[in-house]
Amino acid sequence: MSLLKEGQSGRRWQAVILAGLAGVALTVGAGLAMVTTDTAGFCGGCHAMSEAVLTHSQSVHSKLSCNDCHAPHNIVAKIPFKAAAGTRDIYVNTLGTVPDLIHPVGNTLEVVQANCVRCHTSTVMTVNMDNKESCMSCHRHVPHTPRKPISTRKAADV
Amino acid sequence: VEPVTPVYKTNLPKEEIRNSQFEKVFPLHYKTYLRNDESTIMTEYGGSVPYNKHDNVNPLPEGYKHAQPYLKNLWLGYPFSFEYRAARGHTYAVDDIMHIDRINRYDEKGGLPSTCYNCKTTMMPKFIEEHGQDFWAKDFNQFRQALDAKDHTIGCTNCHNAETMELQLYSEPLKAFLEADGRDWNTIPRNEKRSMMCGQCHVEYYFQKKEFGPAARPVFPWTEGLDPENMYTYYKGHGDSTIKGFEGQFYDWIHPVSQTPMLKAQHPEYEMWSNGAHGAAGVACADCHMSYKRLDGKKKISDHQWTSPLKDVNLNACRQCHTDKTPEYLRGRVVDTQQKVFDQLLIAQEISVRAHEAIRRAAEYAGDKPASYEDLMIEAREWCRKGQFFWDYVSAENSVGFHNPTKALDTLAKSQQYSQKSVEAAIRATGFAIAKDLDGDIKQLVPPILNHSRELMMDPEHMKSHEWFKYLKVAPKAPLIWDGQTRVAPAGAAS
Amino acid sequence: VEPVTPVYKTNLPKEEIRNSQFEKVFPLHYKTYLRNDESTIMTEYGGSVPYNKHDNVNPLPEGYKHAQPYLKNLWLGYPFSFEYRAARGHTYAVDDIMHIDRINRYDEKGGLPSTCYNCKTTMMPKFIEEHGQDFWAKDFNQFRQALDAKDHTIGCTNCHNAETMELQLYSEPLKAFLEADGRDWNTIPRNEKRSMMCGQCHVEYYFQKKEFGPAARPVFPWTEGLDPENMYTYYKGHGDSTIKGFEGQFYDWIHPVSQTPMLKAQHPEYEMWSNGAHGAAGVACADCHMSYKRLDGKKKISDHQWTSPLKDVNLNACRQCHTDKTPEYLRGRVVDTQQKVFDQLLIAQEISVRAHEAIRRAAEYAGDKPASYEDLMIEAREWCRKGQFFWDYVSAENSVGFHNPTKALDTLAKSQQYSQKSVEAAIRATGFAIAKDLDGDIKQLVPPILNHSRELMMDPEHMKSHEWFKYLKVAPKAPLIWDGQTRVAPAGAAS
Ligand code: HEC
Ligand code: HEC
Ligand code: HEC
Ligand code: HEC
Ligand code: HEC
Ligand code: HEC
Ligand code: HEC
Ligand code: HEC
Ligand code: HEC
Ligand code: HEC
Ligand code: HEC
Ligand code: HEC
Ligand code: HEC
Ligand code: HEC
Ligand SMILES: [Ca+2]
Ligand SMILES: [Ca+2]
Repeated sequence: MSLLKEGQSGRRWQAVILAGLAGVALTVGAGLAMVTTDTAGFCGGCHAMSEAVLTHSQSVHSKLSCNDCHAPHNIVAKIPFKAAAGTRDIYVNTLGTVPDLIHPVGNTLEVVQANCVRCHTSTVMTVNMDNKESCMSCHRHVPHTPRKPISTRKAADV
Repeated sequence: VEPVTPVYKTNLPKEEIRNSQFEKVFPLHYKTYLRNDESTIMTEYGGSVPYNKHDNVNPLPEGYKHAQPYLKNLWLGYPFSFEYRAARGHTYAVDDIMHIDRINRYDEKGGLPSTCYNCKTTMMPKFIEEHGQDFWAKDFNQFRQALDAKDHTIGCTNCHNAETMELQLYSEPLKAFLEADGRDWNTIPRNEKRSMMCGQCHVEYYFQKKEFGPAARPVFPWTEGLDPENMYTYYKGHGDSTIKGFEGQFYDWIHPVSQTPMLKAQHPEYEMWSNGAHGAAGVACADCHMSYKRLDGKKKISDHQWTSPLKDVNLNACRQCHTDKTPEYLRGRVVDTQQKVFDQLLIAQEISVRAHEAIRRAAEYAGDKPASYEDLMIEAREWCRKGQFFWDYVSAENSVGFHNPTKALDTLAKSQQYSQKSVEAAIRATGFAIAKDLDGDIKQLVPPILNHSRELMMDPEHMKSHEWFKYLKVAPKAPLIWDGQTRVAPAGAAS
Repeated sequence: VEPVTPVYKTNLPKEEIRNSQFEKVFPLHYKTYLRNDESTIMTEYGGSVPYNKHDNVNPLPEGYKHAQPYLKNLWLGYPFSFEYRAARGHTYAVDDIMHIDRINRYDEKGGLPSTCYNCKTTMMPKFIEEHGQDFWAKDFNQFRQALDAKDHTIGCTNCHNAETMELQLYSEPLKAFLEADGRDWNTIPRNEKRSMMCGQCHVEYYFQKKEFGPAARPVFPWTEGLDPENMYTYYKGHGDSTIKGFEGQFYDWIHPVSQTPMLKAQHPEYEMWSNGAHGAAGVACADCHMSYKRLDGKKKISDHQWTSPLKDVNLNACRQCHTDKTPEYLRGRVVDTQQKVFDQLLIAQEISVRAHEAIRRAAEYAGDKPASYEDLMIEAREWCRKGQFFWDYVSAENSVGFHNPTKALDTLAKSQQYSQKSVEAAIRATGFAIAKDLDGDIKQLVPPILNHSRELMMDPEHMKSHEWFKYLKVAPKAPLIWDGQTRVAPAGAAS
């Protein structure tokens, strides 16, 4: 298990160097790119993301863009984050091996969690928010409905 | 942004223990707290009507279809045989203990130690402050008028620090266990605290024997583990029994019919839950029994009505996590499990009754006995004790198995096996002479005891109404002294 | 919108049934399919080594620690007592059935109908085309050489249409059931199909009696429901028994020791799963046993190695859904459940053996008998039949309870109760005379039969090695005729 993780992050590090340029171009190119590259349309352009896009589209948050959750809101933090994450995604997808199971890695959960709180502050500020690991401990369906039968969220790739 | 945990400054004194004082500070929480007064709604197997848990004959509120008819038989000779009801809300805790027939209200002495107060009131810190560790062994009745039924019933300070509302332990036995276990309250994650608050009371306990520390102090038998097998091992020590074959073992009482040193299990919700599908996954008691509500339409607060989550037709508590499921589906899953568990419970109960009866007959058997008679009788009593404890672990637990379906069913299968072994050992002890007499429908052999109470015990006619009563002494007539917290007979009225 | 399985144009003829022909078209799928050849990896309770399921003495590959020692006793007189092994991959299905001792390889006649082929090969459509409904009752040995062990073992066309790869039923009994149930394959949701493909074979079945339709046709006993109680009710009809007390009932064989008309349960995975936590929630067999893999690092394909999901150290199959859990945690939950179930299975098994022994002794009892003797013997046999069927429902199911923990444990508790009632009725039938002899450790009373086979049955010495063998006839010596698909003795060698 841990061995495998090491292998993957090794590849990721390589990814940042190798595909760095492409990534930077894609993610910090222009203001327009900044918005485009946040959307479900952009993320979903990639095959590996199809399940996430599908389940997202079925969720209450379907009007949000992916990076409303998946990138830091603060623009100073957002740009490097997007560059690194985007670079990795692209590298793994084109040159690497897409794993059988895509798990949130690194600080993904923290980033997402911060976004939940950002939008829902008034709802949650009256209770103790460190009572669970994350919002998803209770709101397990947000937004990728992992416990739904697989046939309602996945099929083999053609 | 890190989530900010609210901290409060209540401006209440640290020692505040009156529930009413929290209303002004937390009106919304208090509103939900008062809903604990609801005591009429039932679910299929649970709910809040305090019916008699052995009465499957009368309709609500006296009895209920899913009652176990043999409770009074199985607990004969122990206060539980006088009265045992389904639990209702925390706001009734003091009121209910004041009226329960388990405590003798016909005598100056209640016959049970003040230990009982541990889980009924916010008064404990005060009691301990005043009486120290001598408190426990004092007679219950001595404190009947020391507390206010509403202001001191289970409330805010059983779980919260009055100044800051931080979660805080008050329960002496849980504090003692954690300390012995080397755990520091301040380093325990909040998620665990959300269950430990309930683990202060919704647990198996016993009254400590004086050989082991302050007499009658409540102790949780957990050092071997939380499963029934672990507790049974625990109780093999920690006692003062001198009964042959049971030396040094703990027992709650001796069953008069089978002369077996028995164990009583009480509400092991925490233990049952701990390694079930939810408990193991970190789903806390508060997640299901205090799930957030939005009373003012916006902000969440923890619901302080502790009751069955199935009372809510929408099962919102469950659907915070099981969002993809309908309420009907989830309710169906719960009730399916409960039905299986309850049916097995009824069967385990009957074999346990048969064990007592078998031992009784073997003990009274006058014919030729094998050389190993004494050993076999010890064996029969040991299996009887164990079988009944395993049954009670599930029976006394209040979720009818839902908190841990596999452990509940496994424990009941074991109970049935142990009680059956008891019957077999007793038969063996008579060289199989009593096998024939013991055969047949248990309801014919040993009818359920439907009525019994301290008052009925004073009635010689009643005491002739069941074969098993002959092992009890008729109690001397005595007037009622306590009606709840009101003294209704002058001091000295009882002989 | 739900995702849709891709459709293909394979350019293979509709009638293609050779597995090898699919390799070129679906090289990746075929690669995973060939992994079904893996047959050495074990998990705690499952895995792929085909050890003898009664042998808890020898190490792998012959036996395994978690084996049930009484299988040969419980199935005495039925082919299952000769050989029953743990299942391995689909690619071995033909090979294994050709070598199994359940089918007589010492006689021209295998002694079992060709029904067996239904779940082992892609040849069925061809067999049925050629022989129609007469096929089933033909002798198994007649077709030994009709199929290729690899090309025709369970493969693509058991589940797919050869031209389009759409999911397609081939199994006659499942088709018949769905038709009777008024369900049309084309309107069944894809998610259900992902389990029904397995429900073609991983189900309880029986050989139809000629009174009800084509003789020996495989039928799923499902019209009353899929739980053991439902099937037991079903089997009360659908038979041709003329045995007193069992008229018209179905039975698979008569146990020679207790003369009880018995039922054999076979691999009810589909039935067990159907109302468990996963089945009820719509989690399909394929979700856990065919979870998506990316062989070329890019495209997802359904893994066509059907085996234990616990062989994968990462438990990826599970973590598609249980994303928040570690593999260790999930494995722990599975094994905890399996351990409880397996322990109860062992106990249920032993009481079932005792029931046969009790009936045997009661049948041979020469002393005074009560007037109700005959009725009591029928009652004893009925409980014995029922107790063993309930045990077998869990025993024959291959997940050791994981597919449905509560149903598994509940069914085992019931099995124990029914078998115990059988023992009691038999004892009653002798006026309790045999109670004493039946008491004691079952291993002393009836030792497990560790060795038995068609060949050993021909050995008079072997047939003296266990008390229960005296109810069987020594078989006449005969040479092996079939070694798998190879004829090793000339035609007519057997008498
Ligand atoms: C409302 C917030 C939110 C939005 C919008 C959202 N996600 Fe997520 N995403 C999450 C959370 C929370 C997780 C972690 C889920 C978990 O713990 O299982 C996650 C996990 C993932 C993962 C890891 C795999 C997995 O399922 O755990 C991927 C890939 C992903 N998201 C992609 C996307 C894409 C692509 C979009 C837009 C189409 C999107 N997400 C929109 C909150 C969001
Ligand atoms: C070029 C294809 C591609 C695009 C475009 C893409 N992804 Fe991914 N993504 C991948 C692959 C491949 C992985 C698996 C990486 C791994 O686990 O090694 C992945 C993994 C992830 C993960 C899980 C790992 C983590 O960081 O926690 C998240 C979340 C995610 N993507 C979100 C997004 C979002 C949001 C977008 C749009 C901004 C996006 N992806 C765009 C291919 C892509
Ligand atoms: C950019 C803002 C934004 C972010 C980030 C966000 N939400 Fe929301 N959320 C919303 C809005 C707007 C709605 C109301 C949607 C509607 O009703 O159409 C909503 C609805 C919800 C609901 C109620 C609907 C339901 O049935 O579940 C929950 C619970 C919730 N969000 C949790 C979360 C969690 C957990 C996260 C982080 C993983 C998150 N949200 C992130 C804006 C956000
Ligand atoms: C996953 C949800 C869940 C968790 C976690 C949980 N419970 Fe329960 N509890 C239930 C359900 C469902 C019932 C059955 C209610 C019924 O039958 O009406 C129940 C019943 C009860 C009852 C009896 C209520 C009645 O109506 O008779 C008590 C007391 C109780 N639980 C206490 C606890 C305690 C203490 C804990 C933690 C140690 C706990 N529960 C954890 C869901 C839960
Ligand atoms: C370790 C905590 C604890 C102790 C000590 C304790 N109780 Fe309780 N009691 C509970 C809990 C929890 C319930 C609710 C669950 C239930 O009824 O099973 C309860 C319920 C009750 C009830 C209402 C239902 C019923 O049982 O009829 C009465 C009355 C009661 N207790 C009396 C007593 C008496 C008398 C004693 C002392 C012999 C005592 N309790 C000691 C925790 C405790
Ligand atoms: C049986 C235990 C118990 C009792 C009694 C109790 N509480 Fe709580 N209370 C809790 C738990 C558990 C939480 C959740 C704490 C967390 O998640 O950190 C909580 C949370 C709170 C909070 C924090 C905000 C929230 O809603 O989560 C407040 C305020 C509060 N309780 C007030 C009260 C008041 C006022 C009373 C008396 C009327 C009371 N409590 C009685 C167990 C209790
Ligand atoms: C101070 C001891 C104590 C604590 C702490 C405590 N309980 Fe109780 N609980 C009781 C007693 C006593 C009763 C029974 C009262 C009665 O029947 O008079 C009870 C009753 C209940 C009931 C049954 C109510 C009904 O409607 O039938 C539930 C559910 C319950 N408690 C859940 C909880 C949960 C959840 C927690 C923790 C958040 C908790 N309790 C903490 C002592 C306690
Ligand atoms: C311990 C369980 C738990 C945790 C942790 C939790 N929630 Fe909730 N949440 C709930 C429950 C229960 C409700 C439903 C309250 C109601 O509607 O009465 C809720 C409601 C909500 C809603 C409103 C849903 C609606 O119906 O409109 C939002 C938004 C929300 N939560 C966001 C969050 C965020 C963001 C976090 C993390 C900071 C979080 N929650 C953590 C249990 C939880
Ligand atoms: C805070 C989250 C949470 C809450 C609240 C919750 N559950 Fe669960 N539930 C889980 C988890 C986690 C599991 C274990 C399986 C898994 O990981 O999905 C589970 C498993 C189950 C199962 C399958 C296991 C079994 O015992 O049969 C049922 C049924 C179930 N829950 C019903 C309920 C019901 C009914 C309630 C409300 C009374 C409830 N749950 C409340 C998280 C929760
Ligand atoms: C939720 C996941 C899940 C589902 C759904 C599921 N299984 Fe399983 N299955 C398991 C696990 C886990 C085991 C135990 C494997 C072990 O002990 O190594 C198992 C064991 C088995 C075995 C025995 C494998 C062995 O190694 O001995 C068979 C055969 C099987 N399942 C078939 C099925 C069929 C057919 C279905 C649908 C009707 C099904 N399973 C549904 C998880 C699942
Ligand atoms: C309805 C489908 C079905 C029918 C009919 C069927 N089987 Fe099977 N068979 C299976 C399944 C599924 C397995 C794998 C699960 C298991 O071993 O329990 C299996 C496993 C086997 C095995 C390997 C393991 C073992 O049992 O030793 C043999 C050999 C076998 N069958 C022989 C036969 C014979 C002989 C017949 C006819 C009497 C037969 N089968 C009829 C479905 C069937
Ligand atoms: C025991 C049943 C079974 C057998 C045998 C079988 N398959 Fe499948 N196959 C399935 C199931 C179930 C699916 C998933 C279909 C879905 O999700 O809609 C599937 C899916 C497929 C797909 C669609 C893409 C995918 O990967 O999901 C292809 C192509 C395929 N199988 C090829 C084959 C080939 C080639 C063989 C023979 C080597 C074969 N199958 C044998 C059950 C089977
Ligand atoms: C055509 C009949 C048939 C179908 C359809 C079928 N099986 Fe099987 N299965 C068998 C037989 C027969 C065996 C045993 C083969 C042997 O041991 O020789 C078996 C063995 C297995 C095993 C044990 C493998 C091991 O490694 O121990 C698993 C797991 C399994 N099947 C799962 C499935 C699943 C999941 C499906 C549906 C996707 C399925 N099967 C469809 C007949 C079938
Ligand atoms: C397609 C989704 C899915 C897959 C794959 C899956 N599960 Fe589950 N699991 C569920 C659902 C749904 C429940 C029911 C509770 C709930 O709703 O969370 C559940 C419940 C459970 C439970 C609690 C109930 C019980 O029986 O104890 C365990 C443990 C569990 N799963 C383990 C596993 C394991 C191990 C695997 C893999 C072999 C697995 N699951 C695969 C969705 C899945
Ligand atoms: Ca106790
Ligand atoms: Ca059968």
